[in-house]
Amino acid sequence: MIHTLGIDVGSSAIKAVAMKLDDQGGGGTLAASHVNKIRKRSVKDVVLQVVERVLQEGGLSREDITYIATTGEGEMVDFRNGHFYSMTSHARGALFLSSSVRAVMDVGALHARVMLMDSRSKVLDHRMTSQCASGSGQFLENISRYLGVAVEDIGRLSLEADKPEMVSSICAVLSETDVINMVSRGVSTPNILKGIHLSIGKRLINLLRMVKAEGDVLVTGGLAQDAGLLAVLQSLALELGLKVRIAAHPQSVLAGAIGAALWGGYRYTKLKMKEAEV
Amino acid sequence: MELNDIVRRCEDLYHDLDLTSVKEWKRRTGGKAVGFLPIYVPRETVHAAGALPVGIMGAGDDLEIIRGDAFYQSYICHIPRSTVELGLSGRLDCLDGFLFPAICDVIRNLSGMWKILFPDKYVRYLDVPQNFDERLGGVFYRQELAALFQDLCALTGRPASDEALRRSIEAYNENRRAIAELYRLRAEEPHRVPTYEHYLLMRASNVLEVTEHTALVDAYLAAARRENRPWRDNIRVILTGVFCEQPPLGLIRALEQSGCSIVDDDWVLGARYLREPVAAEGDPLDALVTSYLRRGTPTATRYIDEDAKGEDLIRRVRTLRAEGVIFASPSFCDPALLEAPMLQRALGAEKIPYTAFKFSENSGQLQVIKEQTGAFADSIKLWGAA
Amino acid sequence: MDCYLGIDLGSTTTKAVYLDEHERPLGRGITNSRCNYALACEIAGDEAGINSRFMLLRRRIEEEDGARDGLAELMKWLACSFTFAQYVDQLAALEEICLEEVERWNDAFERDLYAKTLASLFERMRSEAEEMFRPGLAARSDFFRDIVANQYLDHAERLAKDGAVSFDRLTAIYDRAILRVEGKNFATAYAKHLDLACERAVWRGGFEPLGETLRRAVDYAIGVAFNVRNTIGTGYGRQTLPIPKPQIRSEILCHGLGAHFMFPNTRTVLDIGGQDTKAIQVDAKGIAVNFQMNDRCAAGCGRYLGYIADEMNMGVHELGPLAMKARKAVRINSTCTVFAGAELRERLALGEKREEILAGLHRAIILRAMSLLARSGGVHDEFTFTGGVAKNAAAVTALKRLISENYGDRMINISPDSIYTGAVGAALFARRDREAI
Amino acid sequence: MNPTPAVRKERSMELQKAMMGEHFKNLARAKDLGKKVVYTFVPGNLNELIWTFGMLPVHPEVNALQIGLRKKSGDYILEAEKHGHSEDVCAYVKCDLGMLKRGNIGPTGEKLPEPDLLLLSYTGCFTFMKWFELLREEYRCPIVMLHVPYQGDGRITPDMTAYVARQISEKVLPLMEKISGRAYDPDALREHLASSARAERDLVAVWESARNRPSPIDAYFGGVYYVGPVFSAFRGLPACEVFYETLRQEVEERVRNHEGPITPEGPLKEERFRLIVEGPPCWPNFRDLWKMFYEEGAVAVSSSYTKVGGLYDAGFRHDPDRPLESLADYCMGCYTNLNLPSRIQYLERCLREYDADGFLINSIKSCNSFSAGQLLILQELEKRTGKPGGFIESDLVDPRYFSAANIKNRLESYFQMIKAKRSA
Ligand SMILES: Nc1ncnc2c1ncn2[C@@H]1O[C@H](COP(=O)(O)OP(=O)(O)O)[C@@H](O)[C@H]1O
Ligand SMILES: Nc1ncnc2c1ncn2[C@@H]1O[C@H](COP(=O)(O)OP(=O)(O)O)[C@@H](O)[C@H]1O
Ligand code: SF4
Ligand code: SF4
Ligand code: SF4
Repeated sequence: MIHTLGIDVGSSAIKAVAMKLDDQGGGGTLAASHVNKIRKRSVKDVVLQVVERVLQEGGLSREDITYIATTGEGEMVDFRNGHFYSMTSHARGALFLSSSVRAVMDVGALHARVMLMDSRSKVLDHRMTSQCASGSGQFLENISRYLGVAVEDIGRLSLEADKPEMVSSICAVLSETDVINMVSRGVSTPNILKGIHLSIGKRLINLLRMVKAEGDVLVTGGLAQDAGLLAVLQSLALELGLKVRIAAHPQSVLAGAIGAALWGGYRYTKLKMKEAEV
Repeated sequence: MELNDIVRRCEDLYHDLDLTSVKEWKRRTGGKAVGFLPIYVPRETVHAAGALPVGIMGAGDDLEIIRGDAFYQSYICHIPRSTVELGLSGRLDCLDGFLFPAICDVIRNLSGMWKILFPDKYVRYLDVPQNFDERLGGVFYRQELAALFQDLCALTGRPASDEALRRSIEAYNENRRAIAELYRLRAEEPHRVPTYEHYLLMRASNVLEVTEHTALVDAYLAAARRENRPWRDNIRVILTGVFCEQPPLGLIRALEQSGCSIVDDDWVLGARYLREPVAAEGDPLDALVTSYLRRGTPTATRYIDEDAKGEDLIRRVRTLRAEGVIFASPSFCDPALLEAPMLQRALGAEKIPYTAFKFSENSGQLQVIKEQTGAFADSIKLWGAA
Repeated sequence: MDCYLGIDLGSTTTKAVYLDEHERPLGRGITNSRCNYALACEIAGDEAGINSRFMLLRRRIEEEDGARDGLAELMKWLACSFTFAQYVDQLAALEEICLEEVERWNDAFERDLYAKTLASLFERMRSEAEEMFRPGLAARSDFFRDIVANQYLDHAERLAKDGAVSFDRLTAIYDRAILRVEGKNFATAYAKHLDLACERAVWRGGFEPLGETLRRAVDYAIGVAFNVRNTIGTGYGRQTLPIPKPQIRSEILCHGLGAHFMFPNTRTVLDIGGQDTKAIQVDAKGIAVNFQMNDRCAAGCGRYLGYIADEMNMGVHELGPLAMKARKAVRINSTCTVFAGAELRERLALGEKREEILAGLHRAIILRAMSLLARSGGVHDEFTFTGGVAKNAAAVTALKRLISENYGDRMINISPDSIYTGAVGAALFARRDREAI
Repeated sequence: MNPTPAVRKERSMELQKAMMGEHFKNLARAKDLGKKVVYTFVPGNLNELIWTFGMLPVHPEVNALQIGLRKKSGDYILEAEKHGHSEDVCAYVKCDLGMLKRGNIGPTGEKLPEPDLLLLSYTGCFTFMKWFELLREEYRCPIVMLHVPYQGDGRITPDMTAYVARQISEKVLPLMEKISGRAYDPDALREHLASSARAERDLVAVWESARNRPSPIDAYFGGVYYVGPVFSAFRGLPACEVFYETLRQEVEERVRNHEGPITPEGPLKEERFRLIVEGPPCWPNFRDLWKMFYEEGAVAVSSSYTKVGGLYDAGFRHDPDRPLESLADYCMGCYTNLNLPSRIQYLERCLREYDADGFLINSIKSCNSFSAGQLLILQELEKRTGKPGGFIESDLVDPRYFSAANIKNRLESYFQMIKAKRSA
């Protein structure tokens, strides 16, 4: 039995997990996990904190870990053993969370991407947003900050909407003005939030359409926790007649970290086999 | 020459937006210099007229675009703005003429803009034929070349001589030979020829006199073979789409860092556009015409109404043992972006993996691209050929 | 008195200017556009009225008493006392609304606890206010929202320190309440505030000898009735202005004419506002002949700076001065405002200097403006820089450098009132249209 | 080029509608009628030749624009993007390919026949080449390409004409003979060419009527209706001649009555601005844009877009005495095949001859052929004529690039600028 660590260094939060694997690097159960927002702190410090927490929670020490894998912007974490690119790890993590999944929609603070994968989590195709923040979490976060809504409450509130109102600008920054106008016109917070969800949702569904996804789609990344966005995605998919079932997993936000940890285990055993050969 | 010296020399040339090396050459030889844009121009004609052909491939991310933007909307690729910026800032003043080959509408229109912006310079739009029948396109192209050669000789004051043309053809054949060797070495042992160095060496062909460039490549080859460089666990890829606007150096490096070794590419394509030596006997213009019609690279700007382009790419994948293809297209580049889906379908039918992204010559944010090519390399490494 | 009103309904701020019969500026007013547009216009207009009264008042004192030393000082006292009087009213309104918010809660204990906390919070704020409005202190902002937010958050943080009340809840109360306060127009009570201001200035500022003169002038100023003969509206939100279409003028024309009015030799105008950037070429009469604008993406506009300021927990006012301390500018790769925010964090984490990153960000904005300028036909002599961002020294420095590098020597004008350029242009059109009728 | 006719139905419009209806009906039944179908482009099309061989032409661009007008292009473009096409590239291509992928239902709701021949007479735009490579990939039918040299030096040399004419006679004709099963009949071609020339003469008279004040026509919005028959399937047919004769009479009638152009909301009351417009329109929002013009009393007295299928007002006519040569010259003479200095000269001439107040560029994201360099055109024209230029951006068929508020803002500012300039 071996333990590996997966660290997903995001632009807004650090996610880490410890995984327990068999000696062949297969199987795998989640031993411990932790997520912490960066909040303008030094990324390195937060990474260390998160790793400590995970070890503590899992009753592990550094020595117990056979492979530390990073993903996301983790190339700068100097104590890693290996790095896997986000798409590789999110696909693997998604497969771990739901074995039937054939496409992943990873929506984080600044990015959104959709990957099409096969039953072994090999990425077959993907689409992502360009250098414009109009379809990602930061956008939503800004608006919610303005509305005085905690990020955790966004989803719940959006579900209460009865007459959502769309923002007219595509720009994540300029939309704030629209929102301000809505507030002053007395549009309710749920309706505003759902409007934003719709605008983000449309972009995301479009990505899904472009990779021609079918079957089970798992939403990963921070926005997977947003029930309002999820509902919008589901209804948009239905409206457009896409043959997909979109869902999130309670541990979706950890998908990247989990995937990295699993790949770490795989590489570790492969390297050991090579060593044995020599 | 030591490897480091060669690389440094190429770096200097690459960053030399003021074309000091060209100015020096002019001072030294008293000759003229004639600029040209990608992809292909028959540099032999310029050379034979006694002028230095100077390839201009935009300005990478070395130049802030201020006036160039005055001429282009946001949805047009980047290379014409940096070219205009170079021109308007006086950096191209040492070029006595400028050739605009038929690549796409943007470059085509730029030729007219150049006439207006620089009325004192020799400007020519070079209409290469899209009809590859010798009796039709061939005749037309020969007329074009003859007129071009006449013009160039008038510019330099040299007589238009077949003998000079033949000598130039030989010099360029030598250069093609050296470049082919460079590509061969890289394809065989990619770790010996890092992408970054390879690229810079190719770029040097834009500004160096051809024999000097040939010598440089030969020296590099010798040095690279001597140098002990560690093997890298990278996948082998072919890069395509970069025939006109060039990716910034940072991007070229990022590809390798993210786990992809490039074993073939189409950057600085003009230097190896003709895939075989040009006949150095007989009528030299005819030889150039025939080479162009028969042995030109099947690239996006060449109209071919059969499956030849896909087949060519697949053949290169096979012979070079490439594990995948990377489509890098300049943003808003119609030729590259419209070609890609056709090639991709051809690759798909053969189950050859590929990935695609867009860039512009001044892309600063490489994270997304790196992420993508990294995942591409990951998937090939983790899943093997399957 | 007859006058002409120009209103510039911007995306972030609404500006109003009064001109008299001879095209002489009377007064100007500004408010943030956050509340509803109609109200923003009303407030800006009223503020411009107040400003005009100050102007008339000053003229009156000069006429009566001759220009004398100390008049400038007196006017400063009067101005800050006026703001103080308004502030006190606004603060009271804020307190009331905050309490109302708390009243609605179900949990009696919490309700009580927070009501008490708020009472003590506002008590502290009030006691500080007097000190905050003394002449010579640099105001952090023109807007109640910004001034009060600082004070409120400071105290809230302190009160929440022992853990009994939550800072986040206090901010949430504030966030709701401030919107409602901004929905009220305090400028209408100008007479009362001016009275109070007169008293405070005389007693606290030590202007007893001038007391009588001032009193008379104030009474006169309060009594002036403005007869607005024509209004022209312009700006980002001009379509929503409650005035007929013929009285609405494009921002391009207004900015051009406004800049020409301030600097008659102007040929090129650059306006960087909150949500758009405009490059305008004008002829010798100030009529726009060419323009380019960028209005779809927040990259390169004032909002970009606002966003960065939020990101760094600073006021927009403070960005420029900090960036000016930089010895070099870091090259910023992201064009998108949001990504630039992320890049900023990343670079800070990598240990790059705040001021150098900021310098880079300012340069990035100006580079975008340069490309618009180029597109509109270049930079001609004289050049006038307007809009809110013209108040930012680092942006100005970057602009000056780039202009001289690329266009050579150019006379570069920046008026301290540059933010009013559009409104001035509108007011001029208001008078000229009236004349034409 | 035959958008849905304007509200007030002129006889010419009825004629055009009938012609179009008939043509699409024939196309739908082409296989039953035993007619061969040729896909070809508008600029530089060899219509007369196609009719000479009794074949039926299909113009993918006309389909794309019709679909744009019906606001369906957005969907088709997304469809093409789903098949790997980039958001960045020409949306005309994507619209056409998207339509193909969705079953090739033409603008009239009937299925279009597959081509028996792809005839690429590639004029003024490199994207056409890629477009045909893509179509070939789909249809895998015979294809022939006519390389049309660019007027890089601003003129057509005899060598150029000979090159194109020889391509026609040695490449195009033999293939057409083979596919149609008919021998080439030079006399039939001459007849079609003569007919073309007559229609062209009347069209030019229509253009020139815009010199009147008020102008009886709008040469941009209205203009795209006027060029419908001569740009698309009908040039060289008697029906086309009838159409232009009728149109000319209608326009002359309006001149006599001092009437302005007809807009979707009836005749224009007052001509306040006379403009030259450069660049194609945006089809999905054609009406919206037009409205922004006529509401302000702005009339296009000439436009470059209506010259992409032939620069007749600059003197070109199809010529039965030089059949293949005049076809060659026609191909090389279309507006987008002019180099930039010639384009500027042409627009400058329009500005002066039609006594316009200014010029407006509608810069189209799709079309590099038009758009690359337009900003220089703007600067040069301003410099040379002193008249104000306006600049708006949109797309031919991609609705994502039309921002009504944005364009309205710019247009308003532009019109106010002209007015302020006038009164200053
Ligand atoms: N419960 C939630 N509802 C909505 N959004 C959430 C929720 N939790 C986190 N987020 C958003 O998710 C984003 C972070 O996602 P993550 O995948 O961690 O991004 P990154 O990897 O870029 O840091 C943030 O923008 C945050 O606002
Ligand atoms: N004192 C100041 N210092 C620096 N920047 C300022 C200052 N005042 C305003 N700004 C900037 O100006 C912008 C608003 O400009 P303004 O011309 O009022 O825009 P608009 O007309 O669109 O509302 C703000 O976004 C802010 O960045
Ligand atoms: S539109 Fe807004 S979100 Fe998009 S790039 Fe511009 S600033 Fe960023
Ligand atoms: S990058 Fe592409 S579109 Fe741009 S000039 Fe080159 S070939 Fe043309
Ligand atoms: S680029 Fe322009 S001319 Fe070419 S196909 Fe597209 S729209 Fe037509």
